[in-house]
Amino acid sequence: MRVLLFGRLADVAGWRERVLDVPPVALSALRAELAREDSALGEALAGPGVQAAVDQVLVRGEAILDGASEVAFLPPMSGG
Amino acid sequence: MRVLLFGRLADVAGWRERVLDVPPVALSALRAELAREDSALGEALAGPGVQAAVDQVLVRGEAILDGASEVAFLPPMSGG
Amino acid sequence: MIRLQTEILDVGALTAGFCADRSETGAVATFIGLARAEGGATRVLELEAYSGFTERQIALMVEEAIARFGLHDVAVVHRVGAVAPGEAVVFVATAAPHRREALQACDQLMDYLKSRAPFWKKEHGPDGARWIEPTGKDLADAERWDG
Amino acid sequence: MIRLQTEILDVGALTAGFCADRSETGAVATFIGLARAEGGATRVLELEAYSGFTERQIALMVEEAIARFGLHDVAVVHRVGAVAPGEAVVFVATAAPHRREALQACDQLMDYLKSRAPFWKKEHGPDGARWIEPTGKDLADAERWDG
Repeated sequence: MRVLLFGRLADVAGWRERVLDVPPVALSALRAELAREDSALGEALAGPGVQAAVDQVLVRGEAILDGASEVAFLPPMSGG
Repeated sequence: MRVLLFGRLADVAGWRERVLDVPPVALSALRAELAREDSALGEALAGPGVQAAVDQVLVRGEAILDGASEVAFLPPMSGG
Repeated sequence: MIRLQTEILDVGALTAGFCADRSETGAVATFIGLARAEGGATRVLELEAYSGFTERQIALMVEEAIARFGLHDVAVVHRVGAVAPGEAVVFVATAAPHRREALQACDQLMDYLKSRAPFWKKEHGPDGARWIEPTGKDLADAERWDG
Repeated sequence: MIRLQTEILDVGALTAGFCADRSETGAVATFIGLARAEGGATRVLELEAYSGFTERQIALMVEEAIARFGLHDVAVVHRVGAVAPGEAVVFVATAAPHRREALQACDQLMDYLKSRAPFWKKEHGPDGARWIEPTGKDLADAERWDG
Protein backbone atom coordinates (compact mmCIF):
# COMPACT_ATOMS: atom_id res chain seq x y z
CA MET A 1 0.00 0.00 0.00
CA ARG A 2 1.28 3.46 -0.91
CA VAL A 3 1.04 6.32 1.57
CA LEU A 4 1.16 9.83 0.12
CA LEU A 5 1.72 13.12 1.96
CA PHE A 6 0.96 16.51 0.45
CA GLY A 7 1.81 20.14 1.23
CA ARG A 8 3.19 20.87 4.68
CA LEU A 9 2.73 17.23 5.78
CA ALA A 10 5.48 16.20 3.36
CA ASP A 11 7.68 19.01 4.68
CA VAL A 12 7.16 17.86 8.28
CA ALA A 13 7.80 14.18 7.50
CA GLY A 14 10.64 14.67 5.04
CA TRP A 15 9.04 12.23 2.62
CA ARG A 16 6.16 12.38 0.11
CA GLU A 17 5.55 8.74 -0.68
CA ARG A 18 6.21 5.46 1.08
CA VAL A 19 5.25 1.85 0.40
CA LEU A 20 4.05 -0.28 3.34
CA ASP A 21 4.47 -4.02 2.83
CA VAL A 22 2.04 -4.86 5.62
CA PRO A 23 -0.85 -2.39 5.36
CA PRO A 24 -2.66 -1.49 8.59
CA VAL A 25 -6.25 -2.74 8.84
CA ALA A 26 -7.78 0.69 9.27
CA LEU A 27 -7.05 4.38 8.73
CA SER A 28 -6.81 4.97 12.50
CA ALA A 29 -4.17 2.23 12.73
CA LEU A 30 -2.20 3.81 9.88
CA ARG A 31 -2.32 7.21 11.61
CA ALA A 32 -1.17 5.60 14.88
CA GLU A 33 1.70 3.82 13.15
CA LEU A 34 2.89 7.00 11.42
CA ALA A 35 2.63 8.95 14.70
CA ARG A 36 4.59 6.28 16.56
CA GLU A 37 7.48 6.59 14.09
CA ASP A 38 7.37 10.39 13.89
CA SER A 39 5.55 12.35 16.58
CA ALA A 40 5.81 15.64 14.64
CA LEU A 41 4.05 14.00 11.67
CA GLY A 42 1.49 12.47 14.05
CA GLU A 43 0.71 15.91 15.41
CA ALA A 44 0.51 17.41 11.90
CA LEU A 45 -1.84 14.60 10.75
CA ALA A 46 -4.13 15.34 13.71
CA GLY A 47 -4.14 19.07 12.90
CA PRO A 48 -7.22 21.03 11.80
CA GLY A 49 -8.48 20.46 8.29
CA VAL A 50 -6.34 17.42 7.45
CA GLN A 51 -8.36 15.02 5.29
CA ALA A 52 -7.63 11.53 4.05
CA ALA A 53 -8.36 9.90 0.70
CA VAL A 54 -8.40 6.12 0.27
CA ASP A 55 -7.83 5.04 -3.31
CA GLN A 56 -8.50 8.64 -4.35
CA VAL A 57 -11.86 8.86 -2.54
CA LEU A 58 -12.20 11.32 0.36
CA VAL A 59 -13.17 9.56 3.58
CA ARG A 60 -14.59 11.00 6.77
CA GLY A 61 -13.56 9.48 10.09
CA GLU A 62 -12.61 5.79 10.09
CA ALA A 63 -12.05 3.62 7.02
CA ILE A 64 -11.12 -0.03 6.55
CA LEU A 65 -7.97 -0.35 4.45
CA ASP A 66 -8.46 -3.99 3.44
CA GLY A 67 -7.54 -4.10 -0.26
CA ALA A 68 -6.71 -0.41 -0.46
CA SER A 69 -3.70 0.39 -2.61
CA GLU A 70 -3.25 4.11 -1.86
CA VAL A 71 -3.89 6.35 1.14
CA ALA A 72 -3.24 10.08 0.89
CA PHE A 73 -3.20 12.66 3.68
CA LEU A 74 -4.29 16.11 2.54
CA PRO A 75 -3.72 19.29 4.56
CA PRO A 76 -6.02 22.30 4.01
CA MET A 77 -6.36 22.83 0.26
CA SER A 78 -5.89 26.08 -1.58
CA GLY A 79 -5.87 26.43 -5.33
CA GLY A 80 -6.37 29.38 -7.66
CA MET B 1 -27.83 73.57 -34.31
CA ARG B 2 -27.64 69.87 -35.13
CA VAL B 3 -30.43 67.51 -34.08
CA LEU B 4 -29.53 63.82 -33.83
CA LEU B 5 -31.88 60.85 -33.61
CA PHE B 6 -30.77 57.38 -32.52
CA GLY B 7 -32.17 53.85 -32.66
CA ARG B 8 -35.86 53.51 -33.43
CA LEU B 9 -36.36 57.32 -33.40
CA ALA B 10 -34.28 57.55 -36.59
CA ASP B 11 -36.33 54.71 -38.11
CA VAL B 12 -39.60 56.50 -37.29
CA ALA B 13 -38.42 59.87 -38.61
CA GLY B 14 -36.55 58.61 -41.65
CA TRP B 15 -33.55 60.80 -40.79
CA ARG B 16 -30.69 60.64 -38.32
CA GLU B 17 -29.30 64.15 -38.43
CA ARG B 18 -30.66 67.54 -39.33
CA VAL B 19 -29.34 71.10 -39.07
CA LEU B 20 -31.71 73.82 -37.85
CA ASP B 21 -30.76 77.35 -38.94
CA VAL B 22 -32.97 78.95 -36.32
CA PRO B 23 -32.62 76.91 -33.13
CA PRO B 24 -35.61 76.80 -30.76
CA VAL B 25 -35.09 78.54 -27.43
CA ALA B 26 -35.75 75.48 -25.31
CA LEU B 27 -35.86 71.70 -25.50
CA SER B 28 -39.66 71.69 -25.15
CA ALA B 29 -39.93 74.04 -28.13
CA LEU B 30 -37.68 71.77 -30.19
CA ARG B 31 -39.82 68.75 -29.29
CA ALA B 32 -42.98 70.68 -30.23
CA GLU B 33 -41.49 71.77 -33.57
CA LEU B 34 -40.44 68.20 -34.44
CA ALA B 35 -43.88 66.86 -33.41
CA ARG B 36 -45.65 69.49 -35.52
CA GLU B 37 -43.75 68.40 -38.63
CA ASP B 38 -44.07 64.66 -37.94
CA SER B 39 -46.68 63.44 -35.48
CA ALA B 40 -45.28 59.87 -35.46
CA LEU B 41 -41.88 61.24 -34.41
CA GLY B 42 -43.56 63.49 -31.83
CA GLU B 43 -45.25 60.44 -30.35
CA ALA B 44 -42.01 58.45 -30.36
CA LEU B 45 -40.11 61.30 -28.67
CA ALA B 46 -42.73 61.39 -25.92
CA GLY B 47 -42.45 57.62 -25.42
CA PRO B 48 -41.17 55.95 -22.27
CA GLY B 49 -37.47 56.11 -21.60
CA VAL B 50 -36.55 58.64 -24.28
CA GLN B 51 -33.77 60.92 -22.99
CA ALA B 52 -32.19 64.04 -24.44
CA ALA B 53 -28.57 65.16 -24.45
CA VAL B 54 -27.61 68.80 -25.09
CA ASP B 55 -24.04 69.19 -26.31
CA GLN B 56 -23.45 65.60 -25.22
CA VAL B 57 -24.69 66.15 -21.65
CA LEU B 58 -27.80 64.26 -20.51
CA VAL B 59 -30.57 66.62 -19.41
CA ARG B 60 -33.66 65.94 -17.36
CA GLY B 61 -36.86 67.82 -18.12
CA GLU B 62 -36.50 71.29 -19.65
CA ALA B 63 -33.28 72.85 -20.98
CA ILE B 64 -32.45 76.21 -22.54
CA LEU B 65 -30.87 75.75 -25.97
CA ASP B 66 -29.27 79.19 -26.21
CA GLY B 67 -25.80 78.59 -27.65
CA ALA B 68 -26.26 74.81 -27.89
CA SER B 69 -24.76 73.26 -31.01
CA GLU B 70 -26.08 69.69 -30.72
CA VAL B 71 -29.23 68.08 -29.33
CA ALA B 72 -29.61 64.30 -29.40
CA PHE B 73 -32.71 62.23 -28.63
CA LEU B 74 -31.91 58.84 -27.16
CA PRO B 75 -34.42 55.99 -26.94
CA PRO B 76 -33.91 53.26 -24.27
CA MET B 77 -30.28 52.18 -24.37
CA SER B 78 -29.02 48.64 -24.56
CA GLY B 79 -25.40 47.67 -25.05
CA GLY B 80 -23.45 44.50 -24.44
CA MET C 1 -9.00 51.42 -22.24
CA ILE C 2 -12.40 52.28 -23.63
CA ARG C 3 -12.85 51.66 -27.33
CA LEU C 4 -15.63 51.30 -29.89
CA GLN C 5 -14.73 49.46 -33.07
CA THR C 6 -16.35 48.13 -36.24
CA GLU C 7 -13.70 45.39 -36.61
CA ILE C 8 -14.13 41.92 -35.09
CA LEU C 9 -12.99 41.77 -31.45
CA ASP C 10 -9.86 39.68 -31.01
CA VAL C 11 -10.74 38.46 -27.52
CA GLY C 12 -7.55 36.39 -27.28
CA ALA C 13 -5.27 39.35 -27.93
CA LEU C 14 -7.38 41.60 -25.68
CA THR C 15 -7.16 39.11 -22.79
CA ALA C 16 -3.43 38.50 -23.24
CA GLY C 17 -2.72 42.24 -23.45
CA PHE C 18 -4.82 43.01 -20.39
CA CYS C 19 -3.04 40.36 -18.27
CA ALA C 20 0.49 41.27 -19.37
CA ASP C 21 3.01 43.00 -17.11
CA ARG C 22 1.04 42.88 -13.88
CA SER C 23 3.02 42.08 -10.77
CA GLU C 24 0.49 43.07 -8.06
CA THR C 25 -2.83 42.18 -9.72
CA GLY C 26 -4.03 38.89 -8.27
CA ALA C 27 -7.29 38.77 -10.16
CA VAL C 28 -8.49 39.47 -13.68
CA ALA C 29 -12.13 38.89 -14.56
CA THR C 30 -13.39 39.21 -18.10
CA PHE C 31 -16.80 39.10 -19.67
CA ILE C 32 -17.37 38.50 -23.37
CA GLY C 33 -20.84 39.00 -24.80
CA LEU C 34 -21.45 37.01 -27.98
CA ALA C 35 -24.17 37.54 -30.59
CA ARG C 36 -26.49 34.53 -30.57
CA ALA C 37 -28.02 32.93 -33.65
CA GLU C 38 -31.28 32.27 -31.71
CA GLY C 39 -31.79 29.14 -33.79
CA GLY C 40 -31.62 31.12 -37.04
CA ALA C 41 -33.91 33.95 -35.87
CA THR C 42 -30.99 36.39 -35.79
CA ARG C 43 -28.94 36.80 -38.93
CA VAL C 44 -27.16 39.97 -37.94
CA LEU C 45 -27.11 42.39 -35.03
CA GLU C 46 -26.76 46.07 -35.92
CA LEU C 47 -25.18 48.21 -33.22
CA GLU C 48 -25.29 51.97 -33.08
CA ALA C 49 -23.46 54.31 -30.69
CA TYR C 50 -23.27 58.08 -30.19
CA SER C 51 -19.61 58.62 -30.94
CA GLY C 52 -17.82 60.61 -28.22
CA PHE C 53 -20.80 60.67 -25.88
CA THR C 54 -20.90 56.86 -25.63
CA GLU C 55 -17.22 56.61 -24.70
CA ARG C 56 -17.60 59.36 -22.09
CA GLN C 57 -20.67 57.72 -20.51
CA ILE C 58 -18.75 54.42 -20.31
CA ALA C 59 -15.81 56.29 -18.76
CA LEU C 60 -18.10 57.53 -15.98
CA MET C 61 -19.27 53.95 -15.28
CA VAL C 62 -15.68 52.74 -15.28
CA GLU C 63 -14.58 55.50 -12.85
CA GLU C 64 -17.37 54.54 -10.48
CA ALA C 65 -16.40 50.86 -10.60
CA ILE C 66 -12.70 51.65 -10.06
CA ALA C 67 -13.54 53.72 -6.97
CA ARG C 68 -16.04 51.22 -5.57
CA PHE C 69 -13.97 48.08 -6.02
CA GLY C 70 -10.43 49.44 -5.80
CA LEU C 71 -9.57 48.23 -9.28
CA HIS C 72 -6.10 48.43 -10.82
CA ASP C 73 -7.43 48.64 -14.36
CA VAL C 74 -10.48 48.24 -16.61
CA ALA C 75 -10.94 47.62 -20.32
CA VAL C 76 -14.20 47.99 -22.24
CA VAL C 77 -14.17 47.28 -25.97
CA HIS C 78 -17.50 47.34 -27.79
CA ARG C 79 -18.46 46.53 -31.37
CA VAL C 80 -20.50 48.94 -33.46
CA GLY C 81 -21.98 48.23 -36.88
CA ALA C 82 -23.02 44.79 -38.12
CA VAL C 83 -22.21 41.79 -35.90
CA ALA C 84 -22.78 38.19 -37.03
CA PRO C 85 -23.87 35.35 -34.70
CA GLY C 86 -20.92 33.91 -32.78
CA GLU C 87 -18.96 37.17 -32.92
CA ALA C 88 -18.15 39.10 -29.75
CA VAL C 89 -20.24 42.22 -29.11
CA VAL C 90 -18.42 43.37 -26.00
CA PHE C 91 -15.25 42.62 -24.04
CA VAL C 92 -14.98 43.83 -20.45
CA ALA C 93 -11.95 43.14 -18.26
CA THR C 94 -11.25 44.17 -14.68
CA ALA C 95 -8.02 43.86 -12.68
CA ALA C 96 -8.03 43.87 -8.88
CA PRO C 97 -5.87 42.66 -6.00
CA HIS C 98 -8.45 39.94 -5.15
CA ARG C 99 -11.03 37.85 -6.98
CA ARG C 100 -14.36 39.06 -5.56
CA GLU C 101 -13.70 42.69 -6.45
CA ALA C 102 -12.70 41.81 -10.02
CA LEU C 103 -15.77 39.60 -10.55
CA GLN C 104 -18.22 42.03 -8.97
CA ALA C 105 -16.86 44.94 -10.98
CA CYS C 106 -17.31 42.91 -14.17
CA ASP C 107 -20.88 42.12 -13.12
CA GLN C 108 -21.67 45.79 -12.41
CA LEU C 109 -20.12 47.06 -15.63
CA MET C 110 -22.09 44.55 -17.70
CA ASP C 111 -25.34 45.49 -15.92
CA TYR C 112 -24.65 49.15 -16.70
CA LEU C 113 -23.71 48.44 -20.31
CA LYS C 114 -26.94 46.44 -20.81
CA SER C 115 -29.32 49.25 -19.85
CA ARG C 116 -27.44 52.52 -19.31
CA ALA C 117 -24.73 52.81 -21.95
CA PRO C 118 -25.67 54.70 -25.14
CA PHE C 119 -25.97 51.82 -27.58
CA TRP C 120 -28.92 50.81 -29.72
CA LYS C 121 -29.28 47.31 -31.08
CA LYS C 122 -31.35 46.11 -34.00
CA GLU C 123 -31.81 42.42 -34.60
CA HIS C 124 -32.22 41.43 -38.25
CA GLY C 125 -33.83 38.04 -38.88
CA PRO C 126 -35.77 36.20 -41.57
CA ASP C 127 -39.00 37.89 -40.38
CA GLY C 128 -37.63 41.43 -40.46
CA ALA C 129 -35.90 43.67 -37.95
CA ARG C 130 -36.66 44.69 -34.39
CA TRP C 131 -35.05 47.03 -31.86
CA ILE C 132 -33.86 45.36 -28.66
CA GLU C 133 -34.59 47.32 -25.51
CA PRO C 134 -33.52 46.47 -21.97
CA THR C 135 -35.87 44.05 -20.19
CA GLY C 136 -37.34 44.64 -16.73
CA LYS C 137 -34.74 42.22 -15.45
CA ASP C 138 -31.95 44.23 -17.09
CA LEU C 139 -33.20 47.42 -15.39
CA ALA C 140 -33.50 45.64 -12.01
CA ASP C 141 -30.00 44.18 -12.42
CA ALA C 142 -28.50 47.65 -12.91
CA GLU C 143 -30.44 49.04 -9.93
CA ARG C 144 -28.68 46.55 -7.63
CA TRP C 145 -25.63 48.82 -7.72
CA ASP C 146 -27.42 52.13 -7.07
CA GLY C 147 -27.37 54.24 -3.93
CA MET D 1 -11.81 20.95 -20.36
CA ILE D 2 -10.00 20.36 -17.08
CA ARG D 3 -6.23 20.46 -17.26
CA LEU D 4 -3.22 20.76 -14.96
CA GLN D 5 0.00 21.94 -16.57
CA THR D 6 3.52 22.94 -15.65
CA GLU D 7 3.82 25.19 -18.75
CA ILE D 8 2.91 28.90 -18.67
CA LEU D 9 -0.82 29.46 -19.29
CA ASP D 10 -1.48 31.16 -22.63
CA VAL D 11 -4.58 33.03 -21.48
CA GLY D 12 -5.05 34.65 -24.89
CA ALA D 13 -5.18 31.33 -26.73
CA LEU D 14 -7.35 29.78 -24.00
CA THR D 15 -9.86 32.65 -24.21
CA ALA D 16 -9.96 32.66 -28.01
CA GLY D 17 -10.37 28.87 -28.14
CA PHE D 18 -13.13 28.90 -25.54
CA CYS D 19 -15.14 31.59 -27.39
CA ALA D 20 -14.75 30.04 -30.85
CA ASP D 21 -17.60 28.36 -32.74
CA ARG D 22 -20.43 29.28 -30.36
CA SER D 23 -23.67 30.28 -31.99
CA GLU D 24 -26.04 30.10 -28.99
CA THR D 25 -23.77 31.14 -26.13
CA GLY D 26 -24.55 34.75 -25.27
CA ALA D 27 -22.14 35.02 -22.37
CA VAL D 28 -18.60 33.93 -21.58
CA ALA D 29 -17.08 34.86 -18.24
CA THR D 30 -13.45 34.17 -17.45
CA PHE D 31 -11.34 34.48 -14.36
CA ILE D 32 -7.56 34.56 -14.41
CA GLY D 33 -5.67 34.33 -11.13
CA LEU D 34 -2.19 35.83 -11.31
CA ALA D 35 0.72 35.28 -8.94
CA ARG D 36 1.49 38.55 -7.14
CA ALA D 37 4.96 39.84 -6.31
CA GLU D 38 3.69 41.24 -2.97
CA GLY D 39 6.21 44.04 -3.26
CA GLY D 40 9.09 41.58 -3.56
CA ALA D 41 7.95 39.30 -0.71
CA THR D 42 7.06 36.53 -3.17
CA ARG D 43 9.75 35.34 -5.55
CA VAL D 44 8.05 32.15 -6.64
CA LEU D 45 4.87 30.24 -5.89
CA GLU D 46 5.20 26.46 -5.77
CA LEU D 47 2.01 24.57 -6.61
CA GLU D 48 1.38 20.93 -5.86
CA ALA D 49 -1.58 18.78 -6.94
CA TYR D 50 -2.61 15.14 -6.44
CA SER D 51 -2.55 13.98 -10.02
CA GLY D 52 -5.75 12.23 -11.08
CA PHE D 53 -7.59 12.97 -7.82
CA THR D 54 -7.28 16.74 -8.31
CA GLU D 55 -8.76 16.63 -11.82
CA ARG D 56 -11.62 14.42 -10.64
CA GLN D 57 -12.44 16.69 -7.68
CA ILE D 58 -12.50 19.68 -10.07
CA ALA D 59 -14.74 17.69 -12.43
CA LEU D 60 -17.27 17.24 -9.60
CA MET D 61 -17.27 21.01 -8.94
CA VAL D 62 -17.68 21.70 -12.65
CA GLU D 63 -20.60 19.25 -12.95
CA GLU D 64 -22.34 20.93 -10.05
CA ALA D 65 -21.88 24.38 -11.61
CA ILE D 66 -23.11 23.18 -15.01
CA ALA D 67 -26.29 21.77 -13.42
CA ARG D 68 -26.92 24.78 -11.18
CA PHE D 69 -26.38 27.49 -13.78
CA GLY D 70 -27.35 25.71 -17.00
CA LEU D 71 -23.92 26.23 -18.52
CA HIS D 72 -23.00 25.32 -22.08
CA ASP D 73 -19.35 24.72 -21.24
CA VAL D 74 -16.61 25.18 -18.64
CA ALA D 75 -12.82 25.25 -18.81
CA VAL D 76 -10.48 25.03 -15.82
CA VAL D 77 -6.74 25.12 -16.49
CA HIS D 78 -4.42 25.22 -13.48
CA ARG D 79 -0.67 25.58 -13.17
CA VAL D 80 1.38 23.17 -11.09
CA GLY D 81 5.07 23.53 -10.23
CA ALA D 82 6.91 26.84 -9.94
CA VAL D 83 5.02 30.01 -10.90
CA ALA D 84 6.70 33.43 -11.08
CA PRO D 85 5.00 36.73 -10.15
CA GLY D 86 2.83 38.04 -12.99
CA GLU D 87 2.21 34.56 -14.40
CA ALA D 88 -1.28 33.05 -14.44
CA VAL D 89 -1.99 30.40 -11.80
CA VAL D 90 -5.48 29.53 -12.97
CA PHE D 91 -7.81 30.13 -15.92
CA VAL D 92 -11.53 29.48 -15.49
CA ALA D 93 -14.06 30.09 -18.26
CA THR D 94 -17.82 29.56 -18.28
CA ALA D 95 -20.26 29.74 -21.20
CA ALA D 96 -23.98 30.34 -20.66
CA PRO D 97 -26.97 31.69 -22.56
CA HIS D 98 -27.02 34.83 -20.36
CA ARG D 99 -24.52 36.93 -18.41
CA ARG D 100 -25.53 36.44 -14.78
CA GLU D 101 -25.25 32.66 -14.96
CA ALA D 102 -21.82 32.82 -16.59
CA LEU D 103 -20.51 35.31 -14.00
CA GLN D 104 -21.98 33.52 -11.00
CA ALA D 105 -20.63 30.17 -12.14
CA CYS D 106 -17.16 31.70 -12.48
CA ASP D 107 -17.50 33.14 -8.97
CA GLN D 108 -18.58 29.78 -7.51
CA LEU D 109 -15.85 27.80 -9.27
CA MET D 110 -13.16 30.20 -8.04
CA ASP D 111 -14.50 30.01 -4.48
CA TYR D 112 -14.35 26.22 -4.66
CA LEU D 113 -10.87 26.20 -6.19
CA LYS D 114 -9.59 28.52 -3.44
CA SER D 115 -10.53 26.27 -0.52
CA ARG D 116 -11.80 22.89 -1.76
CA ALA D 117 -9.70 21.82 -4.72
CA PRO D 118 -6.70 19.60 -3.94
CA PHE D 119 -3.86 22.06 -4.46
CA TRP D 120 -1.15 23.12 -2.03
CA LYS D 121 0.71 26.37 -2.43
CA LYS D 122 4.05 27.36 -1.00
CA GLU D 123 5.22 30.93 -1.22
CA HIS D 124 8.98 31.38 -1.50
CA GLY D 125 10.33 34.83 -0.57
CA PRO D 126 13.51 36.46 0.69
CA ASP D 127 12.62 35.46 4.29
CA GLY D 128 11.99 31.78 3.50
CA ALA D 129 8.97 29.76 2.48
CA ARG D 130 5.46 29.43 3.89
CA TRP D 131 2.44 27.32 3.04
CA ILE D 132 -0.66 29.29 2.05
CA GLU D 133 -3.90 27.98 3.52
CA PRO D 134 -7.40 29.23 2.84
CA THR D 135 -8.43 32.20 4.99
CA GLY D 136 -11.64 32.39 7.00
CA LYS D 137 -12.99 34.60 4.24
CA ASP D 138 -12.12 31.97 1.61
CA LEU D 139 -14.01 29.31 3.59
CA ALA D 140 -17.02 31.62 4.05
CA ASP D 141 -16.99 32.51 0.35
CA ALA D 142 -17.22 28.82 -0.61
CA GLU D 143 -20.01 28.21 1.92
CA ARG D 144 -22.20 30.78 0.11
CA TRP D 145 -22.92 28.11 -2.51
CA ASP D 146 -23.71 25.24 -0.13
CA GLY D 147 -27.09 23.68 0.62
